[in-house]
Amino acid sequence: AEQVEVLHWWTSGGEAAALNVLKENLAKQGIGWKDMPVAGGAGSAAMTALRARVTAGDPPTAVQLLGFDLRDWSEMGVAANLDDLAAKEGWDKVIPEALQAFSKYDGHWVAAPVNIHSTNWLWLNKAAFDKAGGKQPTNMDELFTMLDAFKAQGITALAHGGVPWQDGTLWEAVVLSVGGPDFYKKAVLDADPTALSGDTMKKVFDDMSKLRTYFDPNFSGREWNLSTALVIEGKAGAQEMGDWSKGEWLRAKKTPGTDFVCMRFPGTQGSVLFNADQFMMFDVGEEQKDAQMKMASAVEDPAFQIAFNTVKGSVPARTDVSDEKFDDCAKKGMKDLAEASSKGTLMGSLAHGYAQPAAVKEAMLDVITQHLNGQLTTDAALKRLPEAVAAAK
Amino acid sequence: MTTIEPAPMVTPTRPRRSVADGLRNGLPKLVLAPSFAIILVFVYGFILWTVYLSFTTSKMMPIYKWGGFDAYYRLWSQPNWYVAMQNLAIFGVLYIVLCTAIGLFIAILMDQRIRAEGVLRPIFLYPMALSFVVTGTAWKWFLNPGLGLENTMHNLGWESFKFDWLVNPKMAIYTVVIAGVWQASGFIMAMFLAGLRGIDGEIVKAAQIDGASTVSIYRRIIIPMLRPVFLSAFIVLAHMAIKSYDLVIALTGGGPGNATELPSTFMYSYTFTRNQMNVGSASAVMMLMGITAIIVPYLYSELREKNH
Amino acid sequence: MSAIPENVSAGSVRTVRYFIYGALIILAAVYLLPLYVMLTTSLKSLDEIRGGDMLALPSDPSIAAWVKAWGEACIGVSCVGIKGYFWNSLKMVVPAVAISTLLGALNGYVLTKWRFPGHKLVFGMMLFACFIPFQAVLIPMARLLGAMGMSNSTAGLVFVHVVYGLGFTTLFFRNYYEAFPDELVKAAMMDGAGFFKIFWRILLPSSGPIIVVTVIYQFTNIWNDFLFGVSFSSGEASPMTVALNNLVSSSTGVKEYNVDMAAAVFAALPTLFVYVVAGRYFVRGLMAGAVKG
Amino acid sequence: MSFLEIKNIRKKIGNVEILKGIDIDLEKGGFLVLVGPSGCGKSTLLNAIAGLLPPTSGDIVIDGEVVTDLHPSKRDIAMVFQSYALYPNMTVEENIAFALEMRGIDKAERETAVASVAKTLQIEHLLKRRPSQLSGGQRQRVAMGRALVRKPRVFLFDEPLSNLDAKLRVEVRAEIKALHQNTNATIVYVTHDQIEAMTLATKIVVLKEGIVQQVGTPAEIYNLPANLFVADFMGSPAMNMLKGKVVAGGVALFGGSTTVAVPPTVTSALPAGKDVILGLRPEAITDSGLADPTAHAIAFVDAQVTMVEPTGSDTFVTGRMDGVNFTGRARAEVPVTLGQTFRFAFNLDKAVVFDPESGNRIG
Amino acid sequence: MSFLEIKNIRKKIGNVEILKGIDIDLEKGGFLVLVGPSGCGKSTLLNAIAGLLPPTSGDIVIDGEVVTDLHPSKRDIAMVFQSYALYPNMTVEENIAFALEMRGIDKAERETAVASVAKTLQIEHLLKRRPSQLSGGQRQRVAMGRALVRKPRVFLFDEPLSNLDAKLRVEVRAEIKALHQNTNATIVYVTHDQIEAMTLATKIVVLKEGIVQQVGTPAEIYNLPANLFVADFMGSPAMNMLKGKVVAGGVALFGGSTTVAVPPTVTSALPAGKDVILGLRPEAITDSGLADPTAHAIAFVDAQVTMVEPTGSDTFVTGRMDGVNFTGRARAEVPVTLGQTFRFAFNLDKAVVFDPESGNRIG
Ligand SMILES: Nc1ncnc2c1ncn2[C@@H]1O[C@H](COP(=O)(O)OP(=O)(O)OP(=O)(O)O)[C@@H](O)[C@H]1O
Ligand SMILES: Nc1ncnc2c1ncn2[C@@H]1O[C@H](COP(=O)(O)OP(=O)(O)OP(=O)(O)O)[C@@H](O)[C@H]1O
Ligand SMILES: [Mg+2]
Ligand SMILES: [Mg+2]
Repeated sequence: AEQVEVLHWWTSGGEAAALNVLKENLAKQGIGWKDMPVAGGAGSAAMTALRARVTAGDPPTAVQLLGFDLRDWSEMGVAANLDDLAAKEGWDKVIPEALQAFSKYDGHWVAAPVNIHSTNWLWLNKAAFDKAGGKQPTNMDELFTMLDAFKAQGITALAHGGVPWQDGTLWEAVVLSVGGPDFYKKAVLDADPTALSGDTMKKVFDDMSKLRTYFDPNFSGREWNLSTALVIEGKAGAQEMGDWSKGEWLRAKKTPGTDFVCMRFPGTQGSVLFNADQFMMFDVGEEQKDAQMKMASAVEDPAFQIAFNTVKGSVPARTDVSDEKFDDCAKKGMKDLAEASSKGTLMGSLAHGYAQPAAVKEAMLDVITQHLNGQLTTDAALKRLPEAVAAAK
Repeated sequence: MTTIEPAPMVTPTRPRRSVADGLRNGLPKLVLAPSFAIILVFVYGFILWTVYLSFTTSKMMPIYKWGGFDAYYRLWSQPNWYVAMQNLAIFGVLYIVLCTAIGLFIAILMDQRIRAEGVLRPIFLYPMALSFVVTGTAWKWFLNPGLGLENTMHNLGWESFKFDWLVNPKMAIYTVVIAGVWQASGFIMAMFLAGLRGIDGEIVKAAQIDGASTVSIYRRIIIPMLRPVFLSAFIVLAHMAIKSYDLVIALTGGGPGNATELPSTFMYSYTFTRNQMNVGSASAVMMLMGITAIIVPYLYSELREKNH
Repeated sequence: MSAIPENVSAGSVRTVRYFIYGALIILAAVYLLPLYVMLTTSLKSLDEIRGGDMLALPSDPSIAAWVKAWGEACIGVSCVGIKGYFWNSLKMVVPAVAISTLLGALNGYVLTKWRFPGHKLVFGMMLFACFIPFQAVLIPMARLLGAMGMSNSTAGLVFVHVVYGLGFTTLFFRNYYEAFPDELVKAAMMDGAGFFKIFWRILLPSSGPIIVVTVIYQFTNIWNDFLFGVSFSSGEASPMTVALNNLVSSSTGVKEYNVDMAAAVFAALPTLFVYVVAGRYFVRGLMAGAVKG
Repeated sequence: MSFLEIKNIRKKIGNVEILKGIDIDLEKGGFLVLVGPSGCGKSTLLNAIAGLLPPTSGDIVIDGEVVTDLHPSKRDIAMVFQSYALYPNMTVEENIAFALEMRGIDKAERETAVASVAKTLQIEHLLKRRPSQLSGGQRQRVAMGRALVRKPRVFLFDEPLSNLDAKLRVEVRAEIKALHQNTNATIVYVTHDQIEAMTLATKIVVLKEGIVQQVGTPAEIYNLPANLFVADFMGSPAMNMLKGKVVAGGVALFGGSTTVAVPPTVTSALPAGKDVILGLRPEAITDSGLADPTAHAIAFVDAQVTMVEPTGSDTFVTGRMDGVNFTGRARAEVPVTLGQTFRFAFNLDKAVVFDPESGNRIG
Repeated sequence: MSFLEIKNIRKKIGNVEILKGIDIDLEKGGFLVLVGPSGCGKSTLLNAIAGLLPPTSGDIVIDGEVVTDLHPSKRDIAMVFQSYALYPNMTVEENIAFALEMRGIDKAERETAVASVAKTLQIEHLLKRRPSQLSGGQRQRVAMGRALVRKPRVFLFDEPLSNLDAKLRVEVRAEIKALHQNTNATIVYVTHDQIEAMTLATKIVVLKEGIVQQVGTPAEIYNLPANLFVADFMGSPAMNMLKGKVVAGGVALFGGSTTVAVPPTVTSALPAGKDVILGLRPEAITDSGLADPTAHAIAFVDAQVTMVEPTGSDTFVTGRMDGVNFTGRARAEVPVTLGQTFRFAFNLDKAVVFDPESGNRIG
C-alpha cells in the first residue's frame, strides 16, 4: 500500500490531534501514515535524525521544517518537486509571498506550508490588565508604564523564560517595535553591520536591559508554558510569546477577551513576524511520489488548514480560508496577516529561523542571550553582534 | 582423538603439522579479528574521517572540499569555545574530586557492617541507572529557585534561604556539577566498596595492634591501599566528564546565556544545529586530543605494569 | 576488609554508630530526592503542579497520570501511551547486550589466554573505543549503516550499540580473565578441549560475577541511550527513550508534567529493577575483576 | 605468678562454640606454641589474646592486669601474621616505625629504634624498599621487626612460617629461636607444623576442636602424649599404633603372634587380658644394626617389607605383619628391598600404652 | 631405548634464556623428579614436555616419536598442576570425565572409567561435589584421578603437594608412590622439597638457572653430590661444609686444630696442602653414643654447643669450633644444654670433598 513517512516534532496532545486530521484524510485515500515524531530542542533532535536518514540514503517522505533549513536542505538536492501540484491548486495565489520565499527553492515548490505562527504577541492577564488601567500600550514607553503598574500590584510584571529562542523572540519584537519594519529588515533580515551596531540597536539593547528588570528572578531556563502559567494564575501580568501560548490559556478553560487579552507587542501593530511550519517533500523515488503529492495536497486542503490551526493556535498558511471557526485572537491574527502580507510587513522571525540561516541565527542569539543574562554590556553586545554575524557567515 | 601408533622404526618419527593445526593456531586471532576490524573502522576510521572533515568547508552536511585550517581558525575565534573549555575545567575538576570524595565517604560508611546495606546500596546506585532524559526535569525543578528547594524553604518559613545557582550565570555550572555528582558518585562508591572489601583483614588487625585509631587506619593504611581504585575511578570519571552531554542539555540547555556550555554541547550544536559541521568536527578533534592526552599515558602504564 | 571493631566504651561506640547511620540516612534521602519529586509529581494534578510546591506531597493523589502515560498519552499522531515502546527497547537491548557481552567475553579470553605478539596494542586500541564521543560518529555511522542496508532498523541499532559497547565489555572480561588461572586452560588443553570448548565449558561457566557487571552496565547504557536511538530508528520502532522524549519535550505544545513524570518512571523501571535486584552482585562482580585492587 | 594467664576463655560465633573453655598459663620469657589441626581455634584464641576478637566469657590477664576489655592497641602486645600483613603502601622503614608513630614517639627516637631493630634482623639495606619488592623471607623479617621495635610485653605469632619454602623455613625458625633466647621475650606462637612446635617451644598446647588436649614441654608432648590424638598429631611419620593385649611379661601384638616385653613401668598397673594400643614412634623401630645397645627391652620382629622410603638421611621401612602395617626408621645405608623379610628392632623402652576405649594414655 | 627423551631443549622468553640446553632420558616406568630452587625453570621444562610452551630449540621424543610440534592434546600426556586446576564449575565426576568426553568417548564407558578411578583413589563419595567443597587432600586426589583416567603415556606433576600441610603431604606422597608402583606409569615430577624427591624418584635431576647440575639416583644425589650447589640443596638441615686442607692421613679442619682421618678412597688423589671443603651431613655427625660401630673412620670432636633443636625424634645440636658452626644429629634422649662442651662423633666414611674453587666434588 502507498504510505508516507512523516518526520515532525508535534508530539503534544493537541498537536497530535491536529495532525490526526491529516492522517485520516490520507487514510481515506488509502494512504498509510508512518509516523516519525522526534521532539526536543525546537526540532534540533529532529534535524539530527534527518541528517542520519539522508546520509543513509533513506529520507522520510515529508519533514516538518522551518525557514532557512528548507533552503539548506533543498541545496543538498534532496527535495522533491511540487510544481505540478502547486500549479494545479494555485498555491502561488493563496500563500503569502514572504512564505513562498521559503517554500520554493530556485523557483520550484519544494514544501507545503501548514500554518503561520506569529511571534510578536503580548499576552495579558485580564484582571491585572484591568487593574493597571485597561489600556493597551502602543509603544515601548507605554509598555514600561503598564509593567510598572503590574509591579505595583505585587506581581511579576513580565513572565519570561530564559532560553535563547525565547530571548530571541522577545528581542526581535523589541527590534520591530523600536526600529519599525524597515529597520527590522535591515538589521535582522539583511544583518547589516551598521544597523546591528547603530544607535537604534543601542536603544533596543537598552530596552532589553530595562525589560530584564521586570522579570522574576527565576526566569532562567524556564519553559515558556510555565511562564504562561504564571500569567494565567495572575502571578504575572504579561508575557511576550508566539500564538502557540494561546493553547495553554484555552486548556486552562480561559476565554480570550474575558480572562486574557491578546495584543500585538506594543509598537509592532501592522507588522507580523512569522514562523511557519512547512512539510518539505524529499525525493523518495517514483513509487511513493503519488502518495507524497496526495499528502501535499491534503496539507493545503482548507478543511485541514482550519482543523489544524484551530487547535494549534496558529493561523492557516492559506490566506483564503474562512475565519469563522476561529476564536477572536486567531481572527485578529488572520486579519493582521493579510494586512501585513499586502503591506510587505510580513517578516520572518529570527528566533525561529525565518530571518537568517542557522549559523548566523545562533550567533546572534548567543549575543542576545548573553546580553540579557548580564554576561555582556550593551556596548559589548553592539560590538559583538556584527562580529558574530560575520564570523558565522 | 586419533591414537598414534608407536612407530616401529628406530629413527624418531616427526608428525607433520596439519592444516588443522594451522587453523587451531590462527583461531584465536580469527575470533578477535571481527571485533578488532569493527573497532578499526568504527572508531579509528571515524576519527580519521572527523579529522578530515575538520579541514573541509562542510556546513550542514559533509562536503569533501578542502578548507584548510579555516575551521580551526573559526573555532579558536569563538568566545563560546573558550567558555566551553573553561567550564570543562571547572566541571571536570569538581566532578572528579567530588565524586571520588563522596563515593569514598559513602563506601567507608557502608563498610562498617551496616544492617541495611541491601536497602542503601541500590539507593546510591540508582542514579546511574536513570538517564537524564528521565531525571533532568526533576532536577531542573528541584534546583529552580521558584519551584524547588528555595521555594520549599520559603514555604517552611526560612525566608532568607537562597539557592539560585541554576539561574545565576556565574554559578550555573556548579548545578551541573551537583547533578553530575549525584549521578556518578554511587557508581564510584561501588568501586570503592569493592576495593575495600578486597583489603586483607589481617592488615587492619595489624594496624589496630600497632595502636592506630580507626581514622588513622583509614587515612594511613586503607586509603593509600586503594590507589588502583582511585586510578580506575579517575579514568571512568574523566571520560564521563568529557563526554557529559545529556546532563547539561537536560539541566540548563547550556544556559543561562552560554554559561554552562561544554565542549560536547558545543560540538553537537555546531555540527547539528548551527550547520557548521567543519567547526563541530574541529572541536571534536580537540576533544579527542584531550581524551588521548589522559588515556594514553594511563593505558601505557597499565599495560606495562602487568609485564612481569 | 570488614568493619573495624572499636573496643572503646560502649557509649562512644553507640555515638559512632548513630553518626554512621545518621550520615547514611541523610545521604540516602538526598539521593532519593529526584525520584521523590518524580513520584509525587506523577501523582498530582496539573493544577496542583502549576500552583504548588514541588516538594510537597500530593494533596489528592491520583494514578490517572500513570494510566495515561502507559496507554493513552500521545507519542506523535497516535496516542497509545508508551507501552509499545517498552518492547522496542527490549528487542534492541536484549540482543545488543547479549552480543556485546559474548564478544567481549571472547575478546577477553583471547587477549588473556591466547596471547600473541601485539596483544597489548590491540587491547589498548579496543579500549580507546570507550572514550570516543558519540556525537562525533553519528554521520559516518549513518552512512555506513545505509551502505549495509541496516539504516533505520532495529538490527542497525543493535549493531551500533554492540560496536560502541565492545570496548567496555572487552575491558571487563579481560581484567576478569587476567586473574583466572592459566592452569585451568592448560589442563583443559591437555584434556583435549579446543579453543571454543575451553571457552564454553571452562571459562564461561565461571564468569558469573563479571557477566553480571557487564550485563548491568551494558543494559543501563543501552536502555538509556537517546542519541543513537533518535538517529537510527524511527516512529513506532523507536526505543523507549525516544518515545519518552517525544512525550516530555514539546516545544510549542501543552505540557502535562504529571504524565511526563509517570512515563519517566515507567521508562526507568527496568534499569531500577536491575540495580535493586543485582546491586549486591554488582559490587561483588566489581570486586572480582573490573576494579583492580 | 604467671605472666600471661588465659582463664576459661570461651568464644561463640553464631551458634558454634569455637573455644570451649581454654585455660593456659605462661611464665615470663616463656615460648608457648599452640598446635592443632586446621580449624581447631588456634587463630581464634590468638585473636582473643590480642583483643581483636572479644571472648564470649573468660579473662585474659597479663602481668597481673586483666586486659579482657582493653583495646588491642592498649594491651602492649605485638602480633606477626601468617600473611605478614605488611602495609603495602609504606616502605619497610615506615612499616616498622608505624606503631611508634601511632604512639606519638618523635621522629629522632623512631629512627634510632628502627635502625637498631634493622641491625638485629640484618635488613638495613631493605629499609627504603616496599613490601612488594621483598622476597618471602625478607617480608617475614620485616614483620618481625615491626613487632620487635615496640618491645611489647607479649609477642603473638600466627603461623609465621607457613608461606616460606622448606629451606627458608628452617633458617627463619632458627632466627626466631635465637631471638627468643636473646631477648627473653614472652611469646605465643601458632603453627600446625609439629617440628616447629617441638624445636621452638618451652611449652606446647595441643588443641582440638576448641578443647585443650594436653599442655606440656615438647618432650612430654612427644614422649608421653596424653591421648591418641596428641600421639598421632605430633611426629612425622606418625606414631605406630599397634593393637595388643596385656599378657604376663608384656603385650601380645599382631593377633597374639608376637609378644613384646614391655618394661613394667609401662604396664605394671594393667590387668592381664586387657585390650590396649601400644604406641611406638618410627625411630623406636629400627633396623637391627641400629638397635640401641643401652635399651632395656628390645624385641626383634621379622616382617615383610611393603614400602621403602629413603630420605637420604634415613630410610623409612614399612613392614606388614598379620595385616598390620608399621613404619620404622632404618639407617640410610641399610639394604632393603620391597617384599623381602626384614628384621625390625622394637625399642620398647619408648613404648606408650593407650586405652582403646577412652583413647587416653594409661602407661 | 629410552621412553622419554629430552634432547638439548632451550627456551628463550624475551631476551632471557630460561632453559639452557637440557638433556634428560627416562626409561619406561621411571619416576623422574626435577628439583631446583624457585625460578630455575622446572615448570618451564614441564610445560615444554606437555607442549604448552614450545621450546626454542631441541626435541621432545616420546616412545620414539618426536612430539615437539604436536598439540598438547595429541601427545597423550596427563598433567597434575600445583593449583590442581580443577574446573570449578564442574563436579568431581565431570572433572574426571572431561578428558574422556573431549575424546568423544560415550557416556557409559566414561562412567565405568570414572568409577574405577574413583575406587582406586577412594573418592567415590565425593563424585557429586564441586571442587570448592573439597579439602586440599581431596582436591589433590581428584586432580590425580583426572590424570589417571586417561591412562596416558606419561604423567607430569608440577609440585602437586606444595599446597598441603605437613601431615597430609606425607600421606599423599605415599599414595603417589604406591600409584607408581602399582601402575608402573612413567612420571616426571617437579618439586623443591628434597624429601619428596628422595622418597619418590628413581631418577633425580637437579636444575639451577636452566642448567642441569646432576642426574642420578636419589642415593647418588644425596651421597655423592656433583657439586656444592647440589650438596647444599639436597638435605635438611643442610650438609655441613667445613673448610680444610689436605694433610697426610686426612684433612685438617677448624684452622688446623683438628685433623680427621678421611678414608683414602676420598682423598687419595689429592695433593697435600690443597684447600678443600669437607662435606658432612648432619646425620654423619652424632653424639658419641650413636657413633656407628661399623664405620671405618670416626673422629671425635669436642665443641661448644651454640644451639639445640629437639625435634622429638632426634635432637639437632649445633657446635662451634674455631668460629665455625656445624650441626649434628643426636638421639632425642641425649642430655645437652646450651653452652656446654659436647663430644661429637664425625663419621668420615660419609664425608665428601669439594674443590673450593670450582665447587665440584673431587672425592
Ligand atoms: N567469623 C567466623 N564465623 C563463623 N565461624 C568462624 C569464623 N571465624 C572462624 N570460624 C570457625 O572457627 C573455627 C576456628 O577457626 P580458626 O581460624 O581459629 O582455626 P585455626 O585453628 O586457626 O585454623 P588454621 O590452622 O586453618 O588457621 C573454624 O572452624 C572456623 O570455621
Ligand atoms: N612468561 C614469562 N615471561 C618471562 N619470564 C618468565 C615467564 N615465565 C617464566 N619466566 C621466568 O622463567 C624462569 C623459570 O620459571 P619457572 O616457572 O619454570 O620456574 P620454576 O622452577 O617452576 O619455579 P617455582 O619453583 O617457583 O615454580 C623464572 O625466572 C621466571 O621468572
Ligand atoms: Mg589460623
Ligand atoms: Mg614452577
